[in-house]
Amino acid sequence: MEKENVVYKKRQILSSQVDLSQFNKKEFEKATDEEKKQQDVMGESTTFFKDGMRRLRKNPLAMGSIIILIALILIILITPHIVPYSYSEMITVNGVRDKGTANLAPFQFSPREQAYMTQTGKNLFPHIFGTDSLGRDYFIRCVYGTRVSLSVGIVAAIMVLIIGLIYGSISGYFGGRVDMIMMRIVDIIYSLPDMLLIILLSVVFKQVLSGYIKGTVFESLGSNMLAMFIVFGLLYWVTMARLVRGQILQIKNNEYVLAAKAIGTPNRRILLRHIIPNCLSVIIITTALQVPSAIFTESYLSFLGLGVSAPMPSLGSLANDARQAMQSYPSRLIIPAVIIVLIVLALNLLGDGLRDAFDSKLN
Amino acid sequence: MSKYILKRVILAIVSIVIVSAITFFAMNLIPGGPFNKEKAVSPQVIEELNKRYNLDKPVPQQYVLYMQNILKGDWGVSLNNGRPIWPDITSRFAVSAKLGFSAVFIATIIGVILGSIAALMRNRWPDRIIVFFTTLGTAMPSFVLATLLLLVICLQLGWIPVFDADNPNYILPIIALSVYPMAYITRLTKTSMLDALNQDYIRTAKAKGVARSKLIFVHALRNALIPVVTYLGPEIAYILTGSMVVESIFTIGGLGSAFVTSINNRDYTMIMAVTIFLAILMVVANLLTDIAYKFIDPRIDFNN
Amino acid sequence: GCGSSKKTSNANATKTNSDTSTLYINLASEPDKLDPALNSTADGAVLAVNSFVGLLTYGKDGKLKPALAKAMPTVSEDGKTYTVELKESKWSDGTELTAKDFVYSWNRAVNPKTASDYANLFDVIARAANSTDANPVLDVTAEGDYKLVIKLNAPTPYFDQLLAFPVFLPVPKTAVEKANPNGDKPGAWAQEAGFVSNGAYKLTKWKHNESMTYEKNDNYYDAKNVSIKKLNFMLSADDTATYAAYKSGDLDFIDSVPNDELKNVLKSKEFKTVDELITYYIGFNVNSDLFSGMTPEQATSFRKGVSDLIDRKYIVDTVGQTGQVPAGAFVPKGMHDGNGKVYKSNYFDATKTGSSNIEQAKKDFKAAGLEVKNGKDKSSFKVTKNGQEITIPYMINTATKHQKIAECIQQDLAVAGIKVNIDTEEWNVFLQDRKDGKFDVARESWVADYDDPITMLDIFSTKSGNNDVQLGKGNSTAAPNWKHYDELINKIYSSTDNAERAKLLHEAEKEVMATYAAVPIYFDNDIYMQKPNVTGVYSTVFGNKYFMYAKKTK
Amino acid sequence: MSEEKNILEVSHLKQYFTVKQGFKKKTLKAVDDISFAIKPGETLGLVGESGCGKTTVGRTLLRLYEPTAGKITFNGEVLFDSGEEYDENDKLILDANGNAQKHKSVSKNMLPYRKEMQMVFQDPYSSLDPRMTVEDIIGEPLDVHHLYKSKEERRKKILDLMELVGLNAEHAMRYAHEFSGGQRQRIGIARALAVNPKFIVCDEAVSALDVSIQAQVINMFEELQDKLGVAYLFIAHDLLVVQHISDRIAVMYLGKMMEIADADELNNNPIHPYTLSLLSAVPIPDPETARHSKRIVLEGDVPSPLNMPSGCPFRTRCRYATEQCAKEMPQLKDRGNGHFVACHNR
Amino acid sequence: MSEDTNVLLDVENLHTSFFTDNGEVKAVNGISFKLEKGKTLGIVGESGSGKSVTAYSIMQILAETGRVTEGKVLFKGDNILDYSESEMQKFRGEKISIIFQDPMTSLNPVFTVGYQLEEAILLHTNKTKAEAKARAIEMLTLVGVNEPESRVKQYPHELSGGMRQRVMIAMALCCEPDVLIADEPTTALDVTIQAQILELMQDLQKKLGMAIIMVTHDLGVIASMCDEILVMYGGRVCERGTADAIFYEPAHEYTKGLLASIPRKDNMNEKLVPIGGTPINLLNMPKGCAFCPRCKNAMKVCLEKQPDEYWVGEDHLASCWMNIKDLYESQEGVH
Ligand SMILES: Nc1ncnc2c1ncn2[C@@H]1O[C@H](COP(=O)(O)OP(=O)(O)OP(=O)(O)O)[C@@H](O)[C@H]1O
Ligand SMILES: Nc1ncnc2c1ncn2[C@@H]1O[C@H](COP(=O)(O)OP(=O)(O)OP(=O)(O)O)[C@@H](O)[C@H]1O
Ligand SMILES: [Mg+2]
Ligand SMILES: [Mg+2]
Repeated sequence: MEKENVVYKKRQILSSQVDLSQFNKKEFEKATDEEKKQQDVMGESTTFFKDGMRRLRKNPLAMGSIIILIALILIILITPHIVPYSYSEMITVNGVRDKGTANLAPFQFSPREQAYMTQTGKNLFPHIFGTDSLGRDYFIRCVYGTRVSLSVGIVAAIMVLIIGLIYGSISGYFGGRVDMIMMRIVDIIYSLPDMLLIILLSVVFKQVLSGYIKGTVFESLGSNMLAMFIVFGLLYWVTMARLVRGQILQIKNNEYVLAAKAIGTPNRRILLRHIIPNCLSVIIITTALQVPSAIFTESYLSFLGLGVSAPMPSLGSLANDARQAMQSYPSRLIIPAVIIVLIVLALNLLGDGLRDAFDSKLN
Repeated sequence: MSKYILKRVILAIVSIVIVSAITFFAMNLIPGGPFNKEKAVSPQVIEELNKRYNLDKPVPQQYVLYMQNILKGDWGVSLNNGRPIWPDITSRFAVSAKLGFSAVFIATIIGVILGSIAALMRNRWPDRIIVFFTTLGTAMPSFVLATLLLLVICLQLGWIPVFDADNPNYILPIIALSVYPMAYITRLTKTSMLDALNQDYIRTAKAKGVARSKLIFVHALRNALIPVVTYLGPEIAYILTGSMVVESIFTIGGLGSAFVTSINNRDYTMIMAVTIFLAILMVVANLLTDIAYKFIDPRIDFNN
Repeated sequence: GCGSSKKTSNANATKTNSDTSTLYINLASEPDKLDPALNSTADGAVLAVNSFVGLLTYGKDGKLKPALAKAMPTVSEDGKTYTVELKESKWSDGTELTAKDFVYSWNRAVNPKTASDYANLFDVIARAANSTDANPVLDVTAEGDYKLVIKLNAPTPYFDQLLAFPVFLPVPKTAVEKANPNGDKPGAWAQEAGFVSNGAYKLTKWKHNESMTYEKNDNYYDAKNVSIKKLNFMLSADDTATYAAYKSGDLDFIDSVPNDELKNVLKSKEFKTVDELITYYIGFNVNSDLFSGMTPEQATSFRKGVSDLIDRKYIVDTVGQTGQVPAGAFVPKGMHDGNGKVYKSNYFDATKTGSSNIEQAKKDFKAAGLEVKNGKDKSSFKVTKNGQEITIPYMINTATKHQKIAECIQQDLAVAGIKVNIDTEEWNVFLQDRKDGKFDVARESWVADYDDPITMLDIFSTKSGNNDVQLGKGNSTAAPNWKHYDELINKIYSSTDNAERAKLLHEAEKEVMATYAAVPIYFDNDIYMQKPNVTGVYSTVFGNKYFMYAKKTK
Repeated sequence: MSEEKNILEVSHLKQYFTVKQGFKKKTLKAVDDISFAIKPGETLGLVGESGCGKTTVGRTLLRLYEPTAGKITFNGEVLFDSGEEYDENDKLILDANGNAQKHKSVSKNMLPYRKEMQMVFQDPYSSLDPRMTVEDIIGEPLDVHHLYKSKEERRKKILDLMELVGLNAEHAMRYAHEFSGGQRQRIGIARALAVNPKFIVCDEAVSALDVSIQAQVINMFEELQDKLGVAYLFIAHDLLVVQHISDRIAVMYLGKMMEIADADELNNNPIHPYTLSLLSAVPIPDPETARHSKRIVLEGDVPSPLNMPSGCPFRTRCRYATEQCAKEMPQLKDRGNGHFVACHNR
Repeated sequence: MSEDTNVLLDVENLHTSFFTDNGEVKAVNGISFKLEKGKTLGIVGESGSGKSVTAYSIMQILAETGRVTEGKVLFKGDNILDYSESEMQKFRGEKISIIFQDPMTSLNPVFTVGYQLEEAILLHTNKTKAEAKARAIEMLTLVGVNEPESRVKQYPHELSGGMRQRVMIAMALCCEPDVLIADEPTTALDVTIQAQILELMQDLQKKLGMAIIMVTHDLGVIASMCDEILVMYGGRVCERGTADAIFYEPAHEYTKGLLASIPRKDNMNEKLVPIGGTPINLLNMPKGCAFCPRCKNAMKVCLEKQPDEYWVGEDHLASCWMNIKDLYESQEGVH
C-alpha cells in the first residue's frame, strides 16, 4: 500500500517537470545488446614500445638530438671519402711539403697553395677548419677525432653501464653481507691510484695484447684502445654501481617487489623487470653523463700512453693539444669543444626524451 | 646502528690494508724507480739509496716494514726530495681541503637548487636553460674551463692576478673545481626530483597547505637526495684530495699534484702515503654516505 | 688597413709590473733538492747558482771569471795541480767561509753516503792516501784559510768549468751535519726555507708547489752589485699559465712559452734565444729485431736510410720554431775542443735531408739488403724487408714536442712506405725501457754538463749508464763491434796532450756517427722572455740563468 | 576437525620484528603463536583490529617474511618448521636448561609453491609496479611459471583474466597509476589468479572496491572455489563481506588468535568479548537499522604490540577481565561445533 | 534550497579532465552540489567514477595533466578556482582538508609520523613546536592509535595500514577545518576503530559545525552517517537524496544495482548480484546515459540522450530515463 503511494507521489512530482510530448513510445523500447555494445567504445591498444616511440616523436628536443646525432654520424662516415686530406698528412703542394700551411685559419690557403691555384687554375679543397701547427687539415682531424671519441664515449658508457648496473643491482638487491663485501670492493677500487694502475696495465697490455690484435680493426687504433676499454671495465664503473645500488636500496622496499616475490618471480627477473626500470631515469642520466667523461678520460689515458696512438686524433686529445694554443688559435679549441658539447647535449636531451617517453609515471 | 658502524670500521681497515697492498705491489711492478733519472746515476749511488730506504729487500718484506712503520706513525721521507711525508701531506691537504670543501659546498647547494627548479619547470624555459648549461658544464673538461677562467678573468679582465705569491686567490680554482660536480648534481637532482614530485605524498603535503618551496625543498627533495648523496660520497673524497689539473693551472700546492708527481717520480713513500690518505677519506666518505642513506630514507636497511 | 696593423703591434706589448726591487720569475715547478751537491736538474742548478757561489762563476759574456777565488786558478806545468787563492767571504749567517769549507763540501759530495748524482764529476781529482771506497777522500788541501790546492789524475782541459758547476759549490758544514746526525738524511739541511747559503740570495719562503721567495744575502761577497732585493719564483710547470702570468705583468721572466704561441712571440723584443749545448737525436737500439738477419754494415745502411729521409729543417721550422740548428753531427755546434778552439764536425748536410734526399735513401736501403720498389710518382717509393712492410715502433714519452716530432718523422718515412708506430710511454717507464734497451727506436736528447765533447761522447762507451742505443752491449750479429771505441774514450781521459786529445775526440765522434745508431736531429737552444724594463739577466750555454746582476726600472 | 586432509596447516606460528626506538631495540610480536588449518576449497575469514597482525600472518604463510618460529604445512608438505616441540596441551617442551627442545628444522625453497599459493595485496597502489603495463603485470606470473606456449595464448589468457576481474581489454596497455583504486585492486587479483593457485591469501582484497565490483569479485572468488577448489585466507575488515564469503572465521587480537568458528556459528553465537564488540560495530547498509543499532564501546587503553600486557592482550579493554587474565594467556579451546575460543571467562 | 548563509561549499557544474597523450580523459562531467555547515554529504559510486577527482578538483591538487575545464567551486561565496597559489596554500588544510584514499603512499616515507602531523598544525595555527607535538599526540590518541608518544617517532613504513590511515585522519582533523573531505577514510580499519573514527568525526562536526564530504564504498557507513547522498557514475551524478530516499526508493538503475550487490545479513548464503559489464571508457564517453551499456533495462532513448536530473521525491533527484518511461507509460494509460 505504502509502495503504491510512493510511486504515485513520484509520478506527480515528475509530471510537473517533464514535458512528455517530447518523447515518443519508440524511445522507451528496450535497447538491444548490440546497440548497447556499440556505445561502449574501446580505446585503441598499443604496445609499450610503440607508445613510447610515439611520445618520443612528439618531443622536439629529442628529435632534434636524433637529427644532430645522425648528421654527425653521416659526416664522420662520409666526409673522409670526400675530403682529399688525411688525418695524418702534412699538406704538400705539388709534392713538396708546405711549411706555410701550419696554423691556417678556417678557409684560409697558404701562399704556396694560392700560388699553385693561380698557376694551375685548379681549385684546392678548402681547409674548412683551417690547419694545425704541423700543417694538417683540421677538419679531417676533427672528423676522425669525432669517430674515435664518439665510439669511445658510447662504447665506454655502455660498458660502464653494463658492469655498473649488474654489480650495483646485485649489491643493492641482495643487500646484507653481499652488499657489504661488494661495496667494500668498490671502496677499494675507488681508492686505488688509477694512474698507477693504468701505467701498470699499459705496460702489461703492451706485452699481452699486441700479439692478439694484429690484423684486426684495433690495430689502427692501437692496442691501447682495447686496453683502454679494459681499463674502463676495471676501474670506471664504480660510480654507476654505487648510484644504481643506492637507488635499488630504496626501490626494493616497494610493495610491488614483495608482490613479485609472492608470484615466485626469480630474483633476476625482479631485478630486470621491476627494480631496474624503476631507477631507469637515474641510469639514463648517468649513462648520458658518462659519455663526456669517457671522452675526456680517453684523452687522459692517451696522455698516460693508453689511449689512441698518435697521429690518430680524438676530440679530447685535440682539445688538450689546443689548450696551449688557446690564446693565438682559439678556433682549434673551440671546434672540438663544440663537437663534444653537441654530442653530449644531443645524448643528454635524447636521454631525457627517452626517459620522458618511456617513463609512464610522468605522463 | 653502532654495531653496523663498528663492522664498517673494521672492514674499512681491511679495505685500506688491501688498497695499500695492491698499491705497494703495483708500484713496485711498474718499470722505473725513484732514482731513475734521464742522466743515469751511478750504480754505487743507487745502491746506497736503495739500502737507505730498504729498497734492497724483497718487496713483501718491504711492505711489512712499511706497514710496521705506519703503525708506529712513521710515514717516512719522500724518496724524491727527502722531506718527511706527514707534515707535507697535511699541509697540502689543508690547501686542497679548503678548495675542495668550498667547491663541494657550492656545487651541492647550487646543483640541488638548480636541479629542483629544472624539475619543477620541466620543459619550460628555465629547465631548458639549466639543462643546456649543465650539459655544457659536464662537456667542458676541467683543463679547458680552468684555462678559460685564467685567460679571461685574469688576463683579459685583469680582475685577479695570475700569480700572487703572498695572497693566492682561490676563487677561480674553486669555480673550476665545482662546475662539473654542480652540473652532475643538477642533473641527478632533476631526475630524481621528477620521480619524487609524482608521488602521492607530495599531494598530501600540498593538501595540508604546505608552501610550494617547502614542498619541493623539504618533502620532495629529501626523497630525491639518494642519488645525489651517492654521487657526493666519493666525489668529496676526490675533490678533497685535489685535482692535478686545477692545481697545476692555478699553481696551487695541493695533494692532487703531489699524487701525480709522486707517481711520475716513483716516490714510493709519497705514493703510499697519498693512497692511504685517499683510501681513508674514501672509506669514511662512503660510510658517511651509507649513514646518510639511512637518515634520508629510514626504510633503507643494511642488516637484512 | 693602416690602423689595424698598428693594433696588432700594440697587442704584443705586455704589461709590466712596477715593483722594481723584486723580480718575478718562472722556471719550472717545484725543485726537488736545493742542496747543490744533490741537485740533478737544470732548474735546480739555476737556483743553486743564484743562492750559492763557488770558486769561479760565469760572467755576462758567458766566460768563466773568479768568484770566491781571487783570480783564475794557477795550473802547474803538468796540468795536474790547481792552486786557488780565496777571497774573504761569509756565509749568510755571518760565519767565515774558508778553504776548509771547500775541502769539506767536496769530500762530502763524493762520499757515497751523500749519494750525489754528480759525484762522478770528481773522478778527475786524485784521491788522497787515506781514501777508501766507502770513505773517499779527495786530494784537495786547504793551505791556511784562503788557499786551496787541488791534485788531478790527468790534465783536464775543462776543470775550470767544473769549479763553477753546482756540485762544486760549498755547503755550510755545521748546518749540514746538524740536520743529518745519522748520516741518512744528507739533504735535510736545505729542505725548507731559511737554510744558510753564500750566494747572492737566500731562500726565505717556500710554499711548496706554489712559490719561493729569495731575498738578497747581504753577506754575499759581491753584494754591493746586487740591486734586486727579492726573487719571487712562481712554481708552475704549466706554460699556458706562466705565459698568461707573464702577459698580465705578474711575471717578469719566463723561460718557456707554449709551443703554439711561439710563432707570435718570435718577433717580440722580449723574446730571447740562447745557444745551448744540447743534441736532440733518435736512438736506434742496435740489438733491435729491426735489424735481424742483417750484417752490421747493412744495419747501419738501414739506419742511414732512415736518417736520410728525416726532414730536419721541417722539424726545426714547424716544431722547434726558435732557430734550432738541424744537426749533421753529434757534438753540438759551438762546443770547444779543449784545445782552445771550437770543435767543428759535420757528417752530412742536415738542411737537405728529407724528401729531397730520396735517391740517397734508396741507395742506402738497397745497401741494407732491403727491396726498394718505385712508387706511384717520384716522391715516393716502397721499401720492404723480405717482402714484408717495415714497421718501426718509435718510443717517446708524453710531451707535445716529442709527439709532434714523432709525427713529422712518421710522415717522412711514409714516403718510403715505412710505417712508424708511435709508442707513448709514461716518463719513468720510458726512461727505464730506454736504459734497459727495451725499445727499437726512441727519442733521445743529451745536454752537455760542461763545454767539452767528451761529455757528449762518453755516453756511448759500453760501460756508460746512458748508452741507451746499446752499443757494445748485447750480442746481436747486426750490432757493430765496439771495443775500439771504449779504448778511444779511455785514451781521451788519460791524454796529456790537448791537441792529440782533440783529434781523438773527432775520431770518437766519427765512430759513433758511422753506426747511425744515434741519428742527430737538431741542436737545441734555450729561450726565455723578459720584460723590457728588466736588464742584466744572463744565461750560459748550460742553461744557467744569473739573476743577481739584473736591474729593473719602472 | 574432520578427517579431510588440510591444504594448509599452521601451528605455533610466530613472527617477531625487531624495531628500533632511538637506540634501543625492541621485539615486536606481530604474530604470536597462532595455529589454524584450512581445508581445500574452504575459506577462512580473518578479522581483527587493524595492526593485530593479519597481513603479517598472510605474508608469513607465504614465507614473504621468514617466520620466527612455528610450522607451516602446505598440501602435506612441511614448508617451514623451526623445530620446537609442543606437548598435547600446546605447551612448549623445554629441556633441562630451560631452552626449547628442538628437532630438525625445515626450510623449503618456496619457488615451486608460489604457483600454488598466492596473495592479493592489501594496498592496490603500492603493490603494482608503476612502470609496467597491466598486461605485463598480469602476464608476469604466466611468464615466470611458463604457463603458455605462444604469444597469442599469453595474450588471450591475460584478456580472459582481465575480463574475469572486470577490466576492459583496452586497459591492457595502460599503467597502474592510470586506474582508480578499485580497478587497481582488480589488476592485483587478476595477477594472483593467473597461476591457478590452490590457495590464495586475500589481504583486504575487496576493501578498496565499490560494492558492485566487490560483489563481482566475491562471486568470482566463490566461483573459482566451486570450480577449482581454491582455498582462501580471506582477510578483511568488512564483516559482512567476510561473513558472506567465509566458511569459517578467525578473530585475531594483537597477534593472538581469539576465536575461530563456522561463519554462521560465529555470527549467531559469538563468545569472545572482542568478537562481540566487533560484531556490534558492523555498519549496516540500511539507514533504519543503522539509526537503531548500538555498538559495544570498548573502553580502556589500546595496548601496543611493543608493550604487550601480560596474559591476555585484550584484558585491558575487556569487561570480563579478571586477575587470571593478567597471569595467563587463555588457550584456544573447543566449545563444540568446531567453535574455538580463547577466553577464561566466557 | 534557497540562498542560505549556511552553505559552506557550493560546487557548480564542475568538469575536470586529464589531458593525456591518449586524449582527454573526462573524469568529472558536470557535478553540482551544495554543502551546508554541520552536514555530511556522502558520495558513493563506481570505482573510477570520479569521486576522488571531484575531491581533488575542490582542493586544487590535481595531477599535472588534470585541469578543471568548467564550473565553479564556491567556498562561502568565493570561487576558490580563482584563488592564487598562495591563497590556496592558506586555504588548504585550514578551511578544507582531505583524508586520502591510500594511506601507504600518501605519507612521506622519509619523515616521522609526528613531523608530518606537526607540520600541518604549525602551518595553520600559531602553536609552538612543543604545543604542536602535544596536539599531534592528542590527535593520535583521539583516532585510537596506541602509544602515541612513541608512534610519533616512527616512520610510516613501521606502521600497519590501519595505523597509517589513522595518521592521515589525524592530520586532516588536527586543524579543525570547515570542510573535511574524507576519501574512503576507513577502508583499512577494522569495524571497531572505524566506528570510533566515525564517531570522532561526528563529534567534531557537532562541536565545530564542520561539514563532511564522505567518499566511500561502504554503504553501511553512508547509511549511518550522511544527510545527503550523491551516487556517481561516469563522472556524473546519477542520483542524489537522503539516505532513506536512496536506500528505500532508488530511482536510478545503477543505484538499484549497487544496492542489490551489498552483502547483507539476509543474503548471507545467496549469491550476490553484481552489475554486469565493465566500467566505461572516459576517453570516449557514450553519447547518452553513461550507464546504459551496462544497464539491464536500457532503452533506445538512453543510447541517444543524456537524462536530465529530475526531482523524484522530496529531497530526491535522479537522472534516469526509466522514471520518465514509468511516467510516460502511466500517462499513456490515462490517455
Ligand atoms: N616490517 C615490519 N617491521 C616492523 N614492524 C612491522 C613490520 N610490519 C608490520 N609491523 C608491525 O606488526 C604489527 C602487525 O602489522 P600488520 O600489518 O600485520 O597488521 P594488520 O593486521 O594487517 O593491520 P591492518 O588491518 O591495519 O592492515 C603492527 O604493529 C606493525 O606495526
Ligand atoms: N592522473 C590521471 N590521468 C588520467 N586519468 C586519471 C588520472 N587520475 C584519475 N584518472 C581517471 O579519472 C577517473 C576517475 O578517477 P577517480 O580516482 O576519481 O575514481 P574514484 O571514483 O575515486 O574511484 P575509486 O573509488 O576506485 O577510488 C578514472 O577513470 C581514472 O582512470
Ligand atoms: Mg594489513
Ligand atoms: Mg578514489
